[in-house]
This record gives sequence, C-alpha cells and structure tokens, in this order.
Amino acid sequence: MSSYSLILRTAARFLLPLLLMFSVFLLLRGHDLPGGGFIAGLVASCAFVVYLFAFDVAPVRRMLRLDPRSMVGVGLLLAALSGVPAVFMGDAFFTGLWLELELPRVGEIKLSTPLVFDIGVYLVVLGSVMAIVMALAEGEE
Amino acid sequence: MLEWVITIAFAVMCLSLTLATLRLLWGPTLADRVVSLELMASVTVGMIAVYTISSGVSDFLDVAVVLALTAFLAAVGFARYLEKRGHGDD
Amino acid sequence: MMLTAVLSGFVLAALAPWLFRGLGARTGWVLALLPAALLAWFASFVPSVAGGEVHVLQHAWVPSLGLQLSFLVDGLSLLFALLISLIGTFIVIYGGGYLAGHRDLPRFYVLILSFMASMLGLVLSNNLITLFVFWELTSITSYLLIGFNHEDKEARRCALQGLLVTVTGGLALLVGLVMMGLIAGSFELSEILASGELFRDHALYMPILLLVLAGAFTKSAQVPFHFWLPNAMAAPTPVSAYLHSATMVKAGVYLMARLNPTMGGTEAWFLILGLVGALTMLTGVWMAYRSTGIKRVLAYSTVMALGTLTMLIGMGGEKAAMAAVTFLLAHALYKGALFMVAGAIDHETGTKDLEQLGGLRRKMPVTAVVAVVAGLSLAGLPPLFGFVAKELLLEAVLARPGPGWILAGLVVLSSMLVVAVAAIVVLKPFFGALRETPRHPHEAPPSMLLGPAILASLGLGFGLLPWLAGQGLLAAAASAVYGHPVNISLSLWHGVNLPLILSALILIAGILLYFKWPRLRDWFNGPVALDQYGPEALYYRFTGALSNFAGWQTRVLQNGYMRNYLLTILLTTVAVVGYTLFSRLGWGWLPSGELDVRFYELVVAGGIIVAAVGAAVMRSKLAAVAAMGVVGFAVALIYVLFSAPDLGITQVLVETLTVILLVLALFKLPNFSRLSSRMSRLRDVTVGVAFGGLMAALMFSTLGVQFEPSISAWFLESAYTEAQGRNVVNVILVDFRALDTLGEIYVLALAAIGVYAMMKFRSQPAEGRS
Amino acid sequence: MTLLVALPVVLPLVLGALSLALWRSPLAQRVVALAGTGALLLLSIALLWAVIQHGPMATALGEWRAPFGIVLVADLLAAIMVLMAGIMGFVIALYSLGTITRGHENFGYFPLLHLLLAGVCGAFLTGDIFNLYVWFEVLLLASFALLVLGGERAQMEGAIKYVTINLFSSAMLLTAVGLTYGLVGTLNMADIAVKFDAAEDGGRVTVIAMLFMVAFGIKAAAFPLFFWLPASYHTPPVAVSALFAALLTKVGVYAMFRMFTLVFDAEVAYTHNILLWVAGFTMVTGVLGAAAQFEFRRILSFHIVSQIGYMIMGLALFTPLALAGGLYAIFHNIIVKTNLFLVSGVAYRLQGTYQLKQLGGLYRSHPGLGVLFLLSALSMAGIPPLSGFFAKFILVRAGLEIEAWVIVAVALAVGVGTLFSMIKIWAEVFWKARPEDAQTRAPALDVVSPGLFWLYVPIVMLAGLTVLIGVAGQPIFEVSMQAAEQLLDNSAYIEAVLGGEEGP
Amino acid sequence: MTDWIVAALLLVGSGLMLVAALGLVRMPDLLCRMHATTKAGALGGGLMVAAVAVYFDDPGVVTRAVAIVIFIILTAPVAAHIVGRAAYFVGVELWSHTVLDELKGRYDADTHTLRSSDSEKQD
Amino acid sequence: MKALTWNILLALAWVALTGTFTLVNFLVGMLLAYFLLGFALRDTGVFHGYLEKVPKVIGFMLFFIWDLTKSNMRVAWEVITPSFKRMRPGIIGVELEARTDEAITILANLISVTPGTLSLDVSSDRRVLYIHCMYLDDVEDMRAQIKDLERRVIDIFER
Amino acid sequence: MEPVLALVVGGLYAAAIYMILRRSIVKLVIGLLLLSNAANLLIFTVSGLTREAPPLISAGLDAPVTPMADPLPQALILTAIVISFGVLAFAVVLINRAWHVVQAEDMDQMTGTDT
Ligand code: NA
Ligand code: NA
Repeated sequence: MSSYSLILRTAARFLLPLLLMFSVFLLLRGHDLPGGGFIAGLVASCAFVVYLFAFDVAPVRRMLRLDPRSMVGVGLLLAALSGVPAVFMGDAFFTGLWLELELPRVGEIKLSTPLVFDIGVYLVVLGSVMAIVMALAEGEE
Repeated sequence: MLEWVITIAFAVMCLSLTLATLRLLWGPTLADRVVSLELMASVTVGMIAVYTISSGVSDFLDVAVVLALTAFLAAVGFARYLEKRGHGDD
Repeated sequence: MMLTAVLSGFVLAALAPWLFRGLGARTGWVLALLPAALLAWFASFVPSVAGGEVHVLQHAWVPSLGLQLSFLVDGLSLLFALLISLIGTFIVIYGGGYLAGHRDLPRFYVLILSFMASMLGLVLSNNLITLFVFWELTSITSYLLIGFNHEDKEARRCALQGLLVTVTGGLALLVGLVMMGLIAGSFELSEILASGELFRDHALYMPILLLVLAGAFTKSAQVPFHFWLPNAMAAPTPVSAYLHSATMVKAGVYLMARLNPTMGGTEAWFLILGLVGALTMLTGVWMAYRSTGIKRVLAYSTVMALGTLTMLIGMGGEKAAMAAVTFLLAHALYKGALFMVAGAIDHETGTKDLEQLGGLRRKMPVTAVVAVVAGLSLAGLPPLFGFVAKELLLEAVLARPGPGWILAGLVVLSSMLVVAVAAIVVLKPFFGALRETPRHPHEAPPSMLLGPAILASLGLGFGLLPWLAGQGLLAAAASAVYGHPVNISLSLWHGVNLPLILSALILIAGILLYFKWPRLRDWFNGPVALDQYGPEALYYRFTGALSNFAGWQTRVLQNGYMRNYLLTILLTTVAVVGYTLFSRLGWGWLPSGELDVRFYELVVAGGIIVAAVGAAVMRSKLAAVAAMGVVGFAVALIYVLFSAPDLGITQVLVETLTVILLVLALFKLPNFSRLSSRMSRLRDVTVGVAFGGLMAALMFSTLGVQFEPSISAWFLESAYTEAQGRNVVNVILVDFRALDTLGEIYVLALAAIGVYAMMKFRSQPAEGRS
Repeated sequence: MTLLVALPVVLPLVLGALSLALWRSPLAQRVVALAGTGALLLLSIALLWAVIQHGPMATALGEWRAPFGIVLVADLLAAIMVLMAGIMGFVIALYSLGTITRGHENFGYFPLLHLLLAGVCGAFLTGDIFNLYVWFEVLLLASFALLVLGGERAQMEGAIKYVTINLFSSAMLLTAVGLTYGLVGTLNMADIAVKFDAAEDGGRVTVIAMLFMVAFGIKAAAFPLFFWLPASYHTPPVAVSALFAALLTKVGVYAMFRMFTLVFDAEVAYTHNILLWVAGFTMVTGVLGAAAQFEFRRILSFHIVSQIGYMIMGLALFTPLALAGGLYAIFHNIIVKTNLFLVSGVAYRLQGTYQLKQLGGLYRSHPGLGVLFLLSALSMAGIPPLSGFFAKFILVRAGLEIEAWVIVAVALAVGVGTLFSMIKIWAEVFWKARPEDAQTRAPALDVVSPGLFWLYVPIVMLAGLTVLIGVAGQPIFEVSMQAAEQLLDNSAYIEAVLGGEEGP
Repeated sequence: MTDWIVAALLLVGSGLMLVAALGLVRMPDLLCRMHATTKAGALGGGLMVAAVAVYFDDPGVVTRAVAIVIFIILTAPVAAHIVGRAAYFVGVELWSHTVLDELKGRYDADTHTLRSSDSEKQD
Repeated sequence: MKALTWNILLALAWVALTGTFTLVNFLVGMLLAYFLLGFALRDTGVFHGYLEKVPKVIGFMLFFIWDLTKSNMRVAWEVITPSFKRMRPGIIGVELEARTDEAITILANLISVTPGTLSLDVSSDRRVLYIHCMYLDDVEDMRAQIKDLERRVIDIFER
Repeated sequence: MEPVLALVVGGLYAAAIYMILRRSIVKLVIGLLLLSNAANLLIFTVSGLTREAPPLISAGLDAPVTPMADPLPQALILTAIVISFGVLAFAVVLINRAWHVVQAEDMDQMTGTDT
C-alpha cells in the first residue's frame, strides 16, 4: 500500500537526512561520548523506518541501494576482519591498531580498527533491522 | 533556590507521569494509550532535562534527543496499525 | 596367531557376499575351509593341553581400562573351541544346501561366520571384559539369525525376545564381571581363577554371584528364562542346530563352568545351580514331551540338557565336573546331528509337525540311519557316547551325599522322558506308514548329510572308544571346571551297578511313555495353565506394562502443552534454587541497613511495576504492547538515573523498534480472548509471584556482599590511556570485550536471516513433515 | 601458537559473513561450506594435537590480559569438543549437498550452518562466562533460524516451544552471570573459580551454582527441563535435525562440565548429588519417551535426552574415570546420534516418510544402509565393540568403583531400553517388508545432488568412526582420561588463563 | 541570573507538562486530549531542554538542546496528525457536545482515501 | 535552497579561516555570509527572494512563538478549571490554496500547535485541510484565521 | 535503591512468568520481552548503582578522578539488550508466522508436534 499521509511523507523527507546525519555523528563520537555503532545503527534504522511508514517498502529499498542482507554480510565481514590485521603484527586477534593522522588545520584524526569494528556494527544493525522491518512490512499484505 | 525548583520540577514530572499512566491503563481506545505514551516520552524528556541539571552531567541530554525521536516513531507505528487494522481492536 | 584365528571369522564374513558372487552354490564348501582349518589348528593344541598345559596369549587393546585381547587355552576352552569349529564346518556346508536358492544365502554366511568368530572369542577370552564383548556379539548375531526370515512378523518377535532376554542378562553379567575385576584388581581370567578365596569371602560375593548367574541363566535358557529358546526356532534350522543347541546356549554353561573354581563350592552356588538346573532339566524334558513340532521337541530337550549341565556344575566335585564335560560333548554331537536331520526332514517334506510325518525311512534312508544313531545317543543307549555320559551323570548324582538322592530321582525321571522324546523324534518321522506331506521327499543332498553323519558317527565312535575323548581332552576340560586335575577314565562298560540298573529302568519306562505319547500329551496339555502364568506370559506382561507406562509417562510429561513444560521448569527452579537458598542462608539474605532512595526514583520504579502488571492483565493486545513500551521507557529512565546514558539510549531505541515490530507483526492477529480459567490464572499468578520472589531473594542475597572488588577499576583506568577512548562503556564494547560485541551483532544478523526466511520462504509441503 | 585457539571461532565467523555476503550465489556458498568446514576440521585436529602436546592454551583477545579482556582457552575438553564440532560441521556440510533444497540455500542455510558452528566453537573455547552466554545466543539464534527454515506448521509449533524455553534458560543464565559478577566482580571463569574458592561464604556460591545448573540443564535437555527438545527436533529438514542432535545439547552439557568442575567444585556432595538424580531421571524418562514413539526422528530425539543422562552421570560421579566416561559418552553420542539422523534422512529420501508404520523393506533393498544403521544403532545401545560400549563400560566401571549401585543399574536398564528402541526401528524400517498400503513415496526434492552419494559419504564416515573408537580405544581413552584429570585438577587451566605474561 | 532563568524555565516547563497530563486525563474525548498533549507537552519539553541549554552554556549542550527543540517542533504536530487521523479513521467516538463534523463520511475505508467534499467521485 | 547552501559554505569558510570551531562562530559566519551575499549578489537571480525571506522567517517565528504561548495558556486554563462549559469542539474543512508538499505540511503543523486547532488530515486531492477545533463559536471566523495563517506560509515557502 | 529495584525485578519476573504461562502466543511474546528486561535490570542492580557519574572520562583527563559508575555491567547489559532484541524480533515474527500457519493464537492448538 502506498503512503497515506501527505504530511507524514513530507516530514519523512526532512527527517531522513536529519536523522542519518545524527546517526553518523553518534557513530563517530561514540568512542568518547554516549553513542557508538550500535546506537548509531539503531538511529539510522529509525530514520528508514520513518521513511518506510511514510512511503513504502519499495522506496526504502531504492533509498538504501544496498540490499539489507548484503549490508549485514558486509558489516559482519568488516567487524570480523577488523580483528584480523593485528594477527599479522604478531598480536592476538582483535588487538586494536591506531593510525593517527595530522591533517593541516583540521587537527588530528584517529583511524583505528575499533572504529572499523564500530562501522561494521553500524552496518549490521542497520541491515538487520531493515531486513526484519521490511520483510514484516511486505508480509503484511 | 535551584535545588528547590529542581525538586518541585521532579515532583511535578512524577505527578504528570502518574497521570499519564492512569490514562494509559484506562484507555479506552488504543489511540488514547498512544497519546499517553507520547506524553510520557515528553515528560521523560523533561525529567532527563531536570536530572541533567541536577546532576551537572550534560551527557544525559543525549538520551533526551533519542527519546524525542523515538516517541514519534512509536506513535507513527501505532497509527499505522490503526489504519490497517481498523476499529474494534484496542 | 590366536587373534587372527578368532577374528578370521569376521574377516571372512565380510568377504562372504563377494565370494558368493563368484562361487555361487559352492560357496558353502569353500567357506567351510576356514572352520575346518581352525578345527585342525585347535586340535594341534590337544596334546599339550591334555598334558595339563595352559596357554595364555595376550594382545593389548585398551590396557588403561584393563581391556586385553588375551586368550586362554585350557581344556575347557579348547573343548568348546573344537566343538565350535567342528560343528561350524558342517553348518556352513549344511546351510549352503538347506538354503540353496534362498536369496539371502550370502547374508546367512555373513552372519553364521560372524557368530562363529564371536563364539570362539567368547570361549577363548582370558579377559572378562573381552569375554563380555564376544558374549554380546553372540547375542546380536543370534538375534539377526533368529530373525533371518525377517519379513515374517513372528520371526521378528521371537528374535526380539531372545535378544532382550539375553542382553538384559548380559548387562547384569557385565556388572558382575566388572565387580569381579575390581575386586581382583585385574580382568584377566588367569589371575581371577587363582583368587577364588578372595571372592568367596568377599562381602559382595552374593551380589556378584547373582549378577553373573543372571547372565549365564538367560543365555543358557535356564528356568525361568528358558522360554526364548524354543521361540528361537523361528531361525532356519542350521542356525538352530548351531546356535541354539550346540554352541551359543552353552555359553552360559561355559561361564559357570569357567567360574566354578572361583565362585563355586559354596552353599549358595550349589543350591542355586542345583535347584535351577534340576528344575530346568525337568521343565525342558516335560515341555519337549508335550510338543509336536520336531524342532520344538529338540529345542526343549536342549533346555533339559542345559539344565542338567547347570545342575552338574552346581554339584561340584570331580565326578560331576567330568560328567558335565562328557555330557556336554555327547549332547553337542547328537543334538547337532538331530537338528540337522530335522532340517533335512523339514527341507524335504515342507513340514516340521511330527503328527504329519511318518515312514520317511523309505524315501530318506541315509538320513534315517543317521537319525537312529543320534537318537540312540540321545536316549542314552549303548554303545553310544550318550550312554557313557548318562551313566556318568547318574554316578555323579548318586555320589553326591544328602540332596543327591533327590537329584538322582529327578535325573531318572527326566531320563525316562528323554528316552520317550528320542523315540518320538526318530521313530515318528521315519517309521510307520509313509504320510502325505506338502513336498515329496527325497534323500537330502550330500551337503546336508555330511554333517549329521559325521557327528552321529563321532557319537558312535566315542561311545565305542570312550577313552579316546576322555583320556585327553575331557579330563583336561574337567580339570579346568574342577579347578584341580581330574583323573577319571571313561568306559562304556563298568559292570552292573546302580546306574546301569537305573538305565534299564529308564529305558523301559521311556518306551512306555513313547507309546502312551498321544494320550499323555493331551493329558499334559490339558489341566496345566502354565501358558497363562508362565515366565513367557510374564515377559509379555512386563514388556506390555512397560510400554504402557512409557506411553503414559510420555503423554503426561511431553503432553504438547507448553505451559506445562514451563510450569515444570519453573517449579523445578523455584524448588531447587529456593531450597538451596534457604538451606544455605536461612533468612540471612534479607536486606538490612538504610534505604537510600529519592522519591522520583521510587515513582519510576513503581511505574515499571504498574505498567508490567498492566501489560499482564490488559485485554487488548496493543494496549499490552503500549504498556510494555512504558516498562521499557521506565527501565531506560532507571538506566539514566543511575549513570548509564548509553544504556538509556539503547534501551529507548530498542524498545521503540520492538514496539514497531510488534505492531507490524501483530496487526492481523486477533485480540486476546480469555482462554484460561480462573483457577489456572490463579495458579499462574502464584507461580509467577513465587518465581519473582525467588529472583528478588537472590538479588537481596548478593546486595552489599562483595567477595572481591570488581575488575572495573582497571577499565576506568585504562580506557583512555590504553585504548584511546573516553566513553568507557564503548571502549569495553569495541575493544576490551570486542568478542562479545562481535557475537552480539552476529545474533542480530542471524535474527534477520531467520526473520527474512520465515517471511519469504515456504518449502514444499512434504519436506520435513512426517 | 595461541592463534590456533582463536581460529576455530574466527574462521566460521568470517565464513558465515562471507557466505551471507554471497547470498546471491548458491554455488559459491556451497564451495565455501565444504572448504570452510573442511578447514575447520583440520584446524580442530591441529588444535587438539597442540593441546595434547602443550597442555591448556589460552589467547587473550586484543592482548587484553585476563581477567580484563576475553580469553579463549583450549584445554583437552574444549579441544575435543571443538574437534567434534569440526567433524560434524564437515559431515553435515557434505550431507547437506544431497538433502538441502535450493530454497533453503537461497534463504541462508549455509551461513546459518557456519554461524551455528561458530557459536558452538565459541562456547567451547571461551574462558569468559558472559562471552559464553553470547555464544550460546549465537548458536541458539542460528538454530532458531535453521529450525524454521521452510516454515511449515510443525516447524512453527516446535519452534515456539524451543524458542520460549531456551529464552527462559538464557534469562536464567544471564541472571546467574549477573549474580556472579555482583559477588566477585569478574567474568573470567578461571578468575571466578579462584575468587569463589577464596570466598568464606560458600552458601551463596552454591545458590548460584544451582541457578547455573538450571540454565545449563535446560540447554542440555536434562530432566525435568528437556521438553523443548522432543517438541522440535523432528520438525526441520533432516540435515538440520542431525546438526542439532550433534551439537546443541552437547554445548549445554559441556557448559555443565566446565562450570561444575572448574568453578563449582566446592560443595560436590550437594551439587553433584543433585546432578546424579538428574542423570538418572534423564536417562529413564528419555528412554521411556522413545519407547512410546513410532516416528523415526522422534525416537531419536528422545534418545538424545536419554543419552544426556549418561553424560551428566559422568560429571555427577566426579571421579577421573567417570568424567572420562562422560566425555566418551559425549563424543560417542555425537557421532552415533548424528549418524542415525542421517540414516533416517536416507530412509525419508527413499520412502518419503519418517513413520515406522509406513516405512519398511530397506534391509532387502539397501542392505548397505542396513549395516550402517545397525552399526550406529548397536553402538548407541552400547553393544561392543563399538564406541557406545566403551562409554557405557567406563561409566559402569566408574560407578561401581565408588559403589553407586543405583545409577549403574539405571544406566544399564536404560541401555536395554535403548536397544529396544533401536531394534524397533531396525525391525520396522529394515526388516519388515514395506507395507502394501504405504501411501508415501519418495519426495521430489529440488536439491543440488539428487543421488544418494552425498548422503552415504558422511554416513560411512561416521559409522567408521564409531567402529574406530571402539577398535582403537586406547589412545582415545588415554586422551579422555587426561582431559578428565585436567578437569579435576584445574590448576593447569587456571595457570594458562591467569598466569600468562604480565600486562597488555 | 542564569539560575533564575533556569528556574523559571523549569517551573513553567514542568507546569506545562502537568497541564498536558491533566488534560490527558480530564479532557472528554481523544481529540481534545490531543490538543492538550500536543501543545503543552511539546512546549513544556522544549522549555525544560532550554533550561538545560541555559544552565550549561556550552556549545555542545546548546546544539543538542536546539536539536531536541527542533525535533519536538518537527515531530509533535506530525504525530498528532497521524494519530488523530488514524483514530478518526477507525471511528473513535467524539464528545457528545461536538458541534460540527465536516469530516464525517469522507474517509473511504477500502482505499484509505479522503475526499474533499461529499459529492466528489473517487478516482 | 541553493542560496542557503551558499550561505552555509561561506559560513564554514569563515569558521575555517578563524580557526575557531564553535557554534557561535558558525552563527557569526552565517550572519556575515548572509549580509555579504545580500550585498554582493543583489542583482543576480540566484538569490531572488532569499534575502527578503530571512526577515520574514524571523518575524514568522516570533509570531509563532507567541501563538504557541497563547494556545498553551488557553489549554492550561481549560484543563485546570473544573468544567468544560466554554468548549465547543468540532471538525471543519478548509479549502487550501497552498500547493507544494512543504507548504501544506508546514501549514498543517502550524495549525496543530496554534490555539485550539489540530490538523487531522489533508484530503487525498490536497484541496481541503480538515481541522479539529476546540472553540468553534464562529466557523467562518475560524476559517478566516486559518486562511490568514496559510497566506503567511505561502509567502515564505511558495514565493 | 538496590533493594527497591530488586523488588521491581522480582515484579517484572513475576509478570513475565505469568505472561509466558498464558495460552495466547501474543501474551507469550510480551512475557518474553518483560523477561529480558528483568534480566537486564537484575544485572544492573546487583552490580551496584551509582548516581550522576556516568563512566565517561572528561576531556583533558587520562583517568577519572572521582568515583564513577561501573562500566562493565553497562557494557554487558548493552550486549544483552541487543541480543534480546534480535531474539525477540525473531520471536515476534515467529508467532506471526505461527498464527498464519495455524490460524489460531492459542497455544493449546499447537500441541501436534509432541504427541
Ligand atoms: Na554485590
Ligand atoms: Na574451584
């Protein structure tokens, strides 16, 4: 069934980017303040759920581009493999590796395997929730 | 002074929560409960605000941000249910 | 070498089907080469064993467990081994003829050779556990052989009966053997045999004795476990001849004989074996006399023989030992022959019913001669070996002081009936007028005559020259049974003495009984309602009751109602954990000290309870969902109020998504209807409160108790310095305990896969469904 | 070297993710499944070998030393269990090629298989009690998903019970973990063991032990907590049933072995006595349940319960020999029970039903299958010289050594009952002629390999194993005995976990 | 000074919350209740968050406070609309003193469309 | 929108130049950029209407906040007083002139937060907005108020 | 506050147990939700409660200078929340499918697989 409320549709168009931005924000700062991949992934899921309620499954699918299942697979791979590089450095699995970049005028940027891990978590959460919600929503008919 | 205000605010919020709970339990329709749930979320936002001030830890405010988002989401979800399901089931 | 000898049967069994493909009808003759070779090889031991030597050969198996593939060759085991390979040779040949053209003939070879190997292993084992291993293998192969005609329901039933009886006894035996091994500190027979005193004086002597005898009695069909043996006649006749008369059923006898030096010689041993043996002897011969099927008659007479052997072993003493081994050999020879004759009759005429048979001597003259010779041995008439055995039996019984007289009376009585039975088996089918049978009989083929002829001849030969057997092998065997050297020589004629007079009496009475057979049989069958109350009926009642109980138990426990499962689990938890709590701490878990609470915390806490109860009692499912959402939000608030913002955020998000999932998933489902009664609701409230109370009590019991400081201090110290993060919770999640988080997202992914599959994938209706 | 300890967990995790990412290509999934499970098998062999050589090994993930980070530990018990998982994973992957429909493949069968193995291996190897909970959940969720794959009514009904009761058990486990943390402030099992041992107030420890017992008892399907198992195990495709039979309950049993040797060994007279009762009743109710069934897989399901009793008996008797017997029972049962399920799948493939009444004539038509069945069935009934006999014999001997007459009697009587059930199947499915009015026929399955080859290969492998364990008992018994001794004297384990070099 | 503003914002905010809660309990029908919660609840929440912003006077906190307020303003009316519409759609009873209902009969239950007049044909 | 993008980009540039990454600095940048844009590009079409809109938006926000306050006072009064004698609730439909999704949505939302009115729904053909009013003393007067609000919204969002 | 929350957890368990003992599958799933909440709150409570001190290390500090809430149980509960979310999502859809297949929400009509 197509969307039924003009008002909701319009609101959703605004909310989606807003919430996605918020979710990325939560993801990146999670290591220092409340947030992190899981929370961020949930917020992103909420964004798409709003969109799904306003429009329908097909538009969400288009909007996501990546199939949720692939997203889950990629996320899992990312998370699982983030623990592997340390092995080649002679450490145990999941030993954190940190790369600190000094960018002129931007400041220090920390890239790390825990961050990669967190991004994996983010993708898995988003993919899983969307796979579940979309399957359910499609099954309603 | 601020301490007193905070205490009063807490008390008022508690009262509000209680009242909202009453409506939640009474209903009579699902829509009433949803409205009550939403208000509870708002009250909780307020409560977290008060708590943030009383604790002096601003990080709690993040919860309020999320809460504001999710209350809306739940309401939309319930509304969708009502739309699809029709009357006679709440 | 010994290991090869024992196991060669298994190897050949595995090859038999392929050999059959190449050799066809000749397979039996070729396969028989193995038992023949074994026979020759075992025979090579005779001189040294007769000279009193005992050979022990050892191979390691699981030495740490006391398991050795060790073998003991003394008189007793050698006697058995020779019998097994001798009769085995002929049975393999005979089977080829008897089952010629049968589509399952290759399987017969496989099984009979496996059995032979198992039996050899059993009698040759020097290790109690190895002995048990082979013991069980004989049960299994016997099962498969009894059920050879497996599409026949009756055959399956009989096979199962035999198996259950022998295996159950076998397990008792296992316990007994293990206990023996533990007492002796070794499972090696050669060591156990040397420590008889240790056992006879041990506090556990009686239990061990009973356990071991339970194994022996079931295997050797002693009363009251005798009923399975006649039913085992559902097997093809070669099987009956081999397993159920000549070899396997004697495994129990072998065991008793084997353990006689260790466990025997006590009052209990004598009483149990003597009584049970005598009773079995009488029951067997009486049942034989009652029966009309030729195999059944023979089977019951085997029961009689087994009883006799048990009784002899129980009596103890040199003479009894000698009588036992002599009787054993004689019986193996004539009974093997007679069974094969019975098979030939059955094979040629198509019936086993003695009532329908007569005058076959004209059609099957060779068979008739063999039958007569073997029958005379069975009847215990001179100059056959059966006579020698019977005389020795009477002597042994008479020699026993005291209760020996009673036993002697019983032996005489049973011997009379045996004479009649022998006559029935031999005279009825072969003499008198030729009768119409389902098939037109001819002389049996050579493969089916060779075996019985040689066995019968051996009976005659040993009868005429008893020292041939007695001097060497039987004396050695008797020594093994007795535990000390036995020096009794066998002779066909030893003057007119009491046994001889009794023999004459027995013969006359037996002939009388034969002529009165038709009338007496009816008379025997008439008044006795043993079939209804006998052990076999008990067996069926017991298995029936057990199966009823099983059905009832399963209906009660696994009744399909999940709430009953949960109730059981919950009540178990409450009982076990609650009992432990109270027994260990009494009321010491109750919280004490001041309560540090803020009023708004109380309100939130109260809100959780109210909303939870609301969710539980609400009539509308979506209202319940909403109430549940309130619980979730309030819990989130608790997390916030106690310094867990990450948790609060997560809880809020998860709770919302859960509500949305519920809304999506439930919208088509009907609303609650009041399904359960007031009583069951009351019951569930009680259980719920009890369980909740238990959980609260458990929590109380740990509040304020801290055996050791938490490791968390380290996390707080190290989060930034070691892992470069300020949100310690997040650092724990993605670094310190990343594996947890990894598992967690896998759970989420798995849930998504599951949900996706549930919503989208329906397999064809047939798959997975019964 | 210690890398080896983590690989059996990491490998299936990566393979599962990879397999999921490849969900569009069933062929790639199949290749990954075979190669991956094969690799896992090799890894598990290597791990066991290493542990035999070096004793318990541990790796601290992220180089965060115990008790702060999560360690993976392989002692002999864990390594043996991982080996079992490796064997079963490979065998089931082979079998799946011939039984799993394209539909199942498209909807995640192979990723689920990998992840179930990951969960199982994780549970076996982890040295952290909360991490154990996580792996339990991973394997549970994988099993949930496998259970409902296909979506038929029976699957749904069974799954509801399975899910509910297992969730309750998880809640209990979580509760117990929480209480443990409340008392000693640590999650590392070796650390908990040390700190519980040092605690003056043992009463609280015993209370928590009981909670763990309930939680693991449910997962292990022990009496009276087993109901979820017979309600569900016979509903999914047979490869899944076999996989469940092989591994799921055994993880619960493993957890019991781990916790009730390492951590809760202070009040043995109380805790293990309760376990002994549990063992006895589990055996009896299971075997009676099987006696009342007339469906191939249901009989087998109840026997899983019954056999769990033997394993717990080994733990409850708590002597080295008894523990070795329990271990023997575990791996014997894994091999044999799985194989019986696999055979039932062949019977289903041939005749389209699992109902004994409708089946028949297989001995005539497929004697080889009959032999393979008989090997496994007799092994399960404890007939020598197959693996089951050793399990039974060791347990009986261990029981008799400490004069635990009753449990020995029960164990043996249950053995007869097991034989009865196995013979029932044999008589009905193999010996009996196919009933003339049998209405079912071989199902037309949309599977990759419609022949029986892929069904027979694993069955032959497992049948060979049950014979091998019997025939070559000595080395296996030695290892079991060493494992049992490691369990009873847990200092090597604790040393491997806590005594490593200082600091990350 | 800051404290006074904070106190005032808190008091007014929480007072509004209470008003919303009272309205939720007391108002005669669903739509009237929603008037109370949508307006008072949203504003009350906004004011209290504003109090936090004032109290901390820190860019991070202010950003988040502003985000919350924007979010509330953005979502509260939408939620009210979506719930009110759904409730009306399923036929929640209006207060007996309701004077006018121009919406009556214009929802089509099957197509989920809302007509702009009684006469308008569906397309 | 394009104009707004430019404005934000310029503000970011300002933040980068000054090297002070704070909200206040960003707002300063926004303001600065706004005036700069108004000055430099007042003749081009790209910014047509943008500069005029900003004061309008600010004015509108003030108006809105005032309305919000009023509406809350009124509801509060109603809730606190014991009876509902003054309430005359009802649902009216108002013909819409606004056409874009944004305008209609904003209008509806504004109506929801202003005194005594609550948007229920827009007809599927977008011609009529249905509103629940608490004080429906004079229907036409109410419609007029709504139309007034609509004009303000159209002013900002559709021109 | 811990004793109060202990009672709350007890109450949650009681309500959850009551719900999972109902015949309705919807109530069952709500019961499971309550159950997981109860378990999480239990861990939270028995690990000790701290007010107003989230485990966040302030900027500029290497380690906390004042006592902070125990971060470990928080991490555990976070994991547990996510896990139970996954599990419950599965359970929710499961009862949905079960209802579709069985066409009843009564557990008493789902006894066929056992007997
Ligand atoms: Na504590
Ligand atoms: Na310990």
